[in-house]
Amino acid sequence: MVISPVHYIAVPLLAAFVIPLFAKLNREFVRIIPGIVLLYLSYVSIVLMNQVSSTGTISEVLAGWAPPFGINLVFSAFSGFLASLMTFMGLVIWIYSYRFKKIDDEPALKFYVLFLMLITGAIGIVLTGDIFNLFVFLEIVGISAYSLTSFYRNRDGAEAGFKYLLLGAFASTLILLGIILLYSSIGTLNMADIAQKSHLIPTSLKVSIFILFVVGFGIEAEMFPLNGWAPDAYSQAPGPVGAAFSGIAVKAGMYVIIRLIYTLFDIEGSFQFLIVMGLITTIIAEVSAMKQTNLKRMLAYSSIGQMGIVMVAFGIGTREAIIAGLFLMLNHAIIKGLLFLSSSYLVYNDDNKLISSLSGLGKRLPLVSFLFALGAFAIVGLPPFSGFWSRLYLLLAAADKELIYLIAIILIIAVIEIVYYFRVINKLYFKDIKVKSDDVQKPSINAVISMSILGILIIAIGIYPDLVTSYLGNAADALLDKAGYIENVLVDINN
Amino acid sequence: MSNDLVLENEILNLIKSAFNAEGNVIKSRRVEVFVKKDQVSSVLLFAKEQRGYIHLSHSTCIDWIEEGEFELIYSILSPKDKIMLYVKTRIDRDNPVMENLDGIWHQLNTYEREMREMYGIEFPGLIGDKEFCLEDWDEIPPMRRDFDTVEFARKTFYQRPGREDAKDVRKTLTEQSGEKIPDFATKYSRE
Amino acid sequence: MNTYFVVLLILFGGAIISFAINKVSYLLSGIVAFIATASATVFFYLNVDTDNFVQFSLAGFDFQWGLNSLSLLFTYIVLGLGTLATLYSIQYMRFKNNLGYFYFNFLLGIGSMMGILFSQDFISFFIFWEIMTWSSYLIVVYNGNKTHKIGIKYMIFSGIGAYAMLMSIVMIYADVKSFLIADYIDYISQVGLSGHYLQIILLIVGFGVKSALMPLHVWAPKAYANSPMGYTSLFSGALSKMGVYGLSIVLLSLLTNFNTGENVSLGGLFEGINAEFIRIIVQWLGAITAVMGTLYALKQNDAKKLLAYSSIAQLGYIITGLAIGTELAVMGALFLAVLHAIFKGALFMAMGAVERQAGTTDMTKISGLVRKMPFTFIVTLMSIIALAGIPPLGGFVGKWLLYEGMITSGHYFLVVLIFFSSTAAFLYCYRILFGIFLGQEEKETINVREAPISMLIPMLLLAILTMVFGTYPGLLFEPIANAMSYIGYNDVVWEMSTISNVWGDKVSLDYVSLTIFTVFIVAMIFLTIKNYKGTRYVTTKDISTSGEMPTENENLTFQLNFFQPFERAVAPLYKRSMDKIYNTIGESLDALFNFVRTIYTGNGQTYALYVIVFLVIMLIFKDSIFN
Amino acid sequence: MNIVKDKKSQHIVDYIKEFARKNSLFVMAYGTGCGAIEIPPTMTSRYDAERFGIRGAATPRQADVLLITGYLAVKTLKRVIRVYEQMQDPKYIIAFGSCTINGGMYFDSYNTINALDRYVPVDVYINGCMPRPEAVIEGFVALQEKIQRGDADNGKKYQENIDWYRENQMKVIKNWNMPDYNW
Amino acid sequence: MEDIIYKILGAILTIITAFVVGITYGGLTRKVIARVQNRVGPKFYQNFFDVLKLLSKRTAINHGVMQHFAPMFIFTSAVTVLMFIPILHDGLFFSNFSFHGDLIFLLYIMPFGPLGMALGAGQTGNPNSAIGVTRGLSQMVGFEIPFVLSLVALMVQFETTSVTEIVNIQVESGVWMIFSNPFAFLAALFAMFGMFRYAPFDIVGAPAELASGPASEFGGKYLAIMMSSSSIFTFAKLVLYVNLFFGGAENLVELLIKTFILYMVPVVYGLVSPRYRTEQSITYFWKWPLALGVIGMIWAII
Repeated sequence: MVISPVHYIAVPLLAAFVIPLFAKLNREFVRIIPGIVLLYLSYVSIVLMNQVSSTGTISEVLAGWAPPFGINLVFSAFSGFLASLMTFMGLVIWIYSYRFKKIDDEPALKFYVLFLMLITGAIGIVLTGDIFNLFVFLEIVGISAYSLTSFYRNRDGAEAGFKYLLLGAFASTLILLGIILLYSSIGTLNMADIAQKSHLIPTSLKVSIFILFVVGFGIEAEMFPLNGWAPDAYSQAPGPVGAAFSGIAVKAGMYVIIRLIYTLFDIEGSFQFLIVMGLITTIIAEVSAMKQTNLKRMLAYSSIGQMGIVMVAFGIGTREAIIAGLFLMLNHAIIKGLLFLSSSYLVYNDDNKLISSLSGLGKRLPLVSFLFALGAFAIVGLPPFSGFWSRLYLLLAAADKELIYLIAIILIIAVIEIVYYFRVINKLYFKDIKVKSDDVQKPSINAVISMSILGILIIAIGIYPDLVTSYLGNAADALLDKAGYIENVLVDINN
Repeated sequence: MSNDLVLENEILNLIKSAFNAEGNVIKSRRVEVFVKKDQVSSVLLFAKEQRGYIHLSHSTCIDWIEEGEFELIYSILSPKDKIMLYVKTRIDRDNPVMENLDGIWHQLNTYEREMREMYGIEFPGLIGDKEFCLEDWDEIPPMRRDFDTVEFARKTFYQRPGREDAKDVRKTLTEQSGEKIPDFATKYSRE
Repeated sequence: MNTYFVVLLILFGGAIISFAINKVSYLLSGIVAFIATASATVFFYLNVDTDNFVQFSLAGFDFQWGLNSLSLLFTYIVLGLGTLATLYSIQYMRFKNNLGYFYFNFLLGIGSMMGILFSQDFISFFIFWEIMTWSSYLIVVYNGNKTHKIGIKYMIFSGIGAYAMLMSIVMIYADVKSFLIADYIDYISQVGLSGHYLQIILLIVGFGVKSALMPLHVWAPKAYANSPMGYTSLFSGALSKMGVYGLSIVLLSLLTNFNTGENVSLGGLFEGINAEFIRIIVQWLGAITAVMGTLYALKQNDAKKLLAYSSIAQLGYIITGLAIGTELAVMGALFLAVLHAIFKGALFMAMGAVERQAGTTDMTKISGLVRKMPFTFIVTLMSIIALAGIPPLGGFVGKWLLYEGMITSGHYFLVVLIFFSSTAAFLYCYRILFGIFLGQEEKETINVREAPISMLIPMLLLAILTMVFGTYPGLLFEPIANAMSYIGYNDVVWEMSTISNVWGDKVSLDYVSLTIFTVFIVAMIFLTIKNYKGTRYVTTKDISTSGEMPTENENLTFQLNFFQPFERAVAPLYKRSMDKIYNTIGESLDALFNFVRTIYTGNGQTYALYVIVFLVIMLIFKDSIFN
Repeated sequence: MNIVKDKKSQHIVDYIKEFARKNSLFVMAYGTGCGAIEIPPTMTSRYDAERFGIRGAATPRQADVLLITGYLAVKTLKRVIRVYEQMQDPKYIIAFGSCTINGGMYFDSYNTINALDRYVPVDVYINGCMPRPEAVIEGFVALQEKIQRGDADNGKKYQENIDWYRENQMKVIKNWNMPDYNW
Repeated sequence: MEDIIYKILGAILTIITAFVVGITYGGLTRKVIARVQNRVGPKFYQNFFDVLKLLSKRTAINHGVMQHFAPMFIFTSAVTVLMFIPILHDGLFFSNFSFHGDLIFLLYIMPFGPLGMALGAGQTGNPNSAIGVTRGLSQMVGFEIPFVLSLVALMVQFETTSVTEIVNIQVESGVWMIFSNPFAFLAALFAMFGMFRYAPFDIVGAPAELASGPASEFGGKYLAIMMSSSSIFTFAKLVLYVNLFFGGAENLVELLIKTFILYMVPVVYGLVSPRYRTEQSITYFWKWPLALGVIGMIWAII
């Protein structure tokens, strides 16, 4: 079988619908099938990434219609990198959630179906070359995400899900409106084609369309005034889902905004806009995170803050900055993934998920606490962990453009991060034990494995960042190469 | 009673009527009242708060061994009236317990500690070291009249030769003059 | 394999092994740590080679590791003190928990300090700097519970310092396109300082935090006092010296030698700043640090805290000396830096011994330990004499050089400030000796015994070193002179036991030591022979107290408000403390943050409103945003 | 006082020592009783005892002469003994007033010792109730002569006869909680 | 070889001279005080008797090894200071090691003795001693400020830190420091009041308040050595002052006259003064003396 990017979408989507059938045969299939799918996708990722690095962007046409009329998938070094990252995170989260006690048995079917759909949608967003198709995938992500948010079917979960739904609906509407306006003005939905023709749109209209898109996708990407859903959703969804949100769903939204700015539209001031929005997002989120008493909410705000910094990185717009941004996304995925996964064991039995209830848990749950601490060290950017390098890259990129105030703000935020993460670490390790040993939930072996994978990755990248920098460089080149993208999609396929 | 003693009589009569106490004006500017043991604090407080007897001049004790009683005297002074008021009370000698009054005048603490040490009168709640002037005293309290000071001194302290005549003065007096030892107890008793 | 990698490998590997081996035996963990540091030390000094540079590339940056003569000087401090401190810790930490954790961070700290000294480029410098920071943080909070606030404070200030440094580093990279320190120095020497002041100020802030420079010192007292003492000796002795190491590069390599003297303005906020101005600021900050550190030290009742403040003060001298930058002052500062590591290391170790044997170092609770712990007392005494700068022990040499450096270069008022601080230091020096070792022997400490031999050996070694360097400072001048050649002072003249200033005045330390020891010994022999027969040895309860007999339960010790009259005299200086200022800042920030977080109301409708408002604003102002 | 030792029989070093001792008397005034009031005129400008090398000492450690100025209660006797034992050899006691000799007017008191030399060795008694400063200075001069003769060595005597002194002392002081000095 | 013998002989001679002069000054001071109080007073050689007597004390109380060492510390300090000061200008015997030390060294060796003494005092466990020590140390911080200011002024003015050099310059130019920079001299003079601890700065010994302060538990030989050491110390300080401000001395007579006049200043000042409290005494030095010191320094710099 020839491996092509189509597998990314076809296989998990198929699996999602097949799982209920297999569930009739044996309940265990519900848990195993997603694993097999994700393993397969990882294999696909490895193969394709190798291919991309040797031959360049892979463009695949669906259903035989050539772009700009047909739907196509673009597996460039950039989108491929994100797709692989999502696949990897999916795999890790699957390992973790296998036999995860809180989603076991009856709801497991539901969980895995939704989870696979989430991955499908997110990868679809990243890979697709058609903007309406992207909208469809966004809806898939949205629907599965709303459901996953209110997975526990309790009051708070429902409320969080509803908030998400409300804002998601706004997003859908605005994006659809944008697509309609776009289509009516230049008559194409293929992104490469739009990129080629965007100069034909009147500037005012172009800006309006851009704004509609940015607001719409900004909701997914946790941009500042649009991210009200995030804290609730993160704190109410099951632990693995939080990791999935921060590692998969949000990245997809961010991807679209990057695509819009870098490839689709050529609007003056959009980079500065991204920087400013990123800074506002990150400042407000980090400040809010500092005042949280709920661990999950704290992580959620921290996640928003990280995405803000990613926005800043992409807003700077140089190659170094893109590398930094991608590195930040990678780090955010694995580190925040680790934090979410480990924290759900830390506050396993506490419905309020209070930080104060963590007192002395370091003695009761040594490994989980250690991994959480590792994640915290990494995310505040202490060497020799991976978070340091991404932040360094970002700062260097900013310094290159002489954005001194930016450096200062980012570093001040880093100090704030130190304050609230180290507060948690102090609670974990250096306080008297309050929790009885019966009250804590020991992590299962697969959870330990999945978290350890992330932990080892953090240390490995931290000590030897060259593991990933070459991929990041390729991805950045691919993103910056707008002409190449258009050429790849429109010309190569046509030939 | 002459007219000069108006103030004296006034305070005397006030206390007499208010506390059902006895008493008399000794002389000009000296008034004594005899009150019951449990009335002492009321009388002192009354005199201090109402009549301006704000100064505690002295407080001491007399051992009425024949009557089996200790007499406690609180001398208080009114700077305004310039009258010294002696508030006297009697307590049982076998069970010498007196109310601790150093809440009224803090300086009473010193006198009470002295009385505790010298007469063995107990003041419940009295703060301060048990040893006031004496150290390691294990005899009966030295100021009690049944304590034979001369005998004790002779027994305890080395007497340098040449002072063999050192005797109780009263005994010397009696030996020389043949008089009887004056019975001070009877002479100065109230009855 | 390269020397640098091997040393780091031994240390980091030792860290992991001692972490793992803790499960087997608590003693083994410490022994492994000691063996690791000792073998690293031996290996390093067998293979030391200052001209050997290693280059490699990681993450797209060029790295260079090597050893310059300045960092070689500081390796003596780190490895020497590190070895002794690990040896000391074996017994000191014996009855504590989590020893694997402790030694892991301990060795990580030593390793990262060595890494800092090996780093010839800013980025590995920073990486090791941060490793050092968090490993020391983990030890600061080792004692648990109450230490967490101290730890957070430490981490915040370290964060501020480190990130200031990072900011400077990335700005340097943007200018120089290289992380190599040597490249930056070359660059500055070519283009001059104009436009680069912010970088230098930020670097000074970064190093200033670690070396507890005045407004950034508030983390230090408690952090020093609450770490296990075996580590504090390293913390105060070596770790803070990393800041001094950095500052000496910044202040001397960057500011002094290439000081153009012209009044180049940075513009804007930094109008009117030039190199001389920065140096003057640092001088005065150093001097004020010295004074305030001393004044706060003599107020303390806890010996550990006292020493912590004293460390701050001492670092103040060192920084002032570096900032003045004349040959003598720098020589004095570096000499003091090494000496401070020695005597403060010894002092903290001695306090650790007291804490371990007597249970506390609170001077109001213990006293009169001199008979119980004579060796610890001797160590403390000698270190204190060195600390106070009294001849013939080593501290004097450093102070002398410092003063002469200042006087001969015209910093007269600084001299007076520093002198005030150093005279006031006698107060706390005496306090610590009296508070713990002298005075009444108390009932609580009746069963105290001398510390184990493996704790005494490192202390005694350090104490002897202060004596050796007091008479033969030339032993130390040699590496210092080499080190100074790295930061731009060529041909530093030194003699084995004579120190002299540029006016030609000198002190011959051998004559001094000879006189002092001769007279002392003659007096001792005379008095001992005279007193041989008639001496009555009495207890400390047998004192003339107007004939009154102090009983066992009576406490005659004079400990509380020890220097109250002095404190009253200098009361205006105590009124404002940096702690209070920082607290105010913290509180106002807290209020602000509380306000900001109310943006997230938790209400779906509000969020929806935000979306709409945002959309509308964007659409209205789209022309001004996207022109 | 009539017995004058042959000075030639003394060793020259001893002679110098005793001459120095004689001319330098540091006085620890133990101001009990009424006699303490006689010390200030003795020391100040009218009588000026400093002419004779007499000066006050603040603590028993530095003192040569213990000046006991009046009656001693049992309680104060205890302190006197302690002070005396804290002084360094050679040390002298000048007892002051009748009370120290035979109890004086307090001979039959329940708490006042009568003869001081039973408890500590006294070098010079100064009679009187109270003795005037002239008498005090005469006493000092007597002590100086005694020192010069070389027979003012009561510290040693006290040490040798400590059992006898202790017995007497303990007869009066019932609760003997004095610290033991290793003589 | 001859040099060494001369040196040793000179050193011993210096010590003896300093001892004799210092002790005599002590006696004279007592005499002066007595005369002012309308007394006859002791003989001027009274202090020799005191020292001799204390030395001939048979027993000594010892609370521990530091008490044993304390008198040696102070003796060592005094002698070392003496050794590193040129007693006589151009003297064969009396210059000792003065070429091998300088003012800063002297400043630091001076507290050596008092600190050693303080250790001994601490060892005794007497609270009075400890209080006296803290007072002494506090006061030292007080008077060192004007003292150092004036010394710095001196060093700046003469561009040397060596005492010998300072004397030489003064002798050569013929202008004594007291004339060329009177402010610095006044500051140093005020500091001297604190240094010699006569009233109103006698807070350390504080008769009738602290027993005798740090020396409370010292008697006999210890006290003797302390007394003689402090006499030597006093003399050394006086010589230092004379060297710094009065152009040194050519011969012993000149030295004695200068030192004695200088010495009488604090003594007489003390006669008419009551005692300060510690903080008053500290802040005293931080008012006029400090201002004078600063003026002196500015004078010197200009």
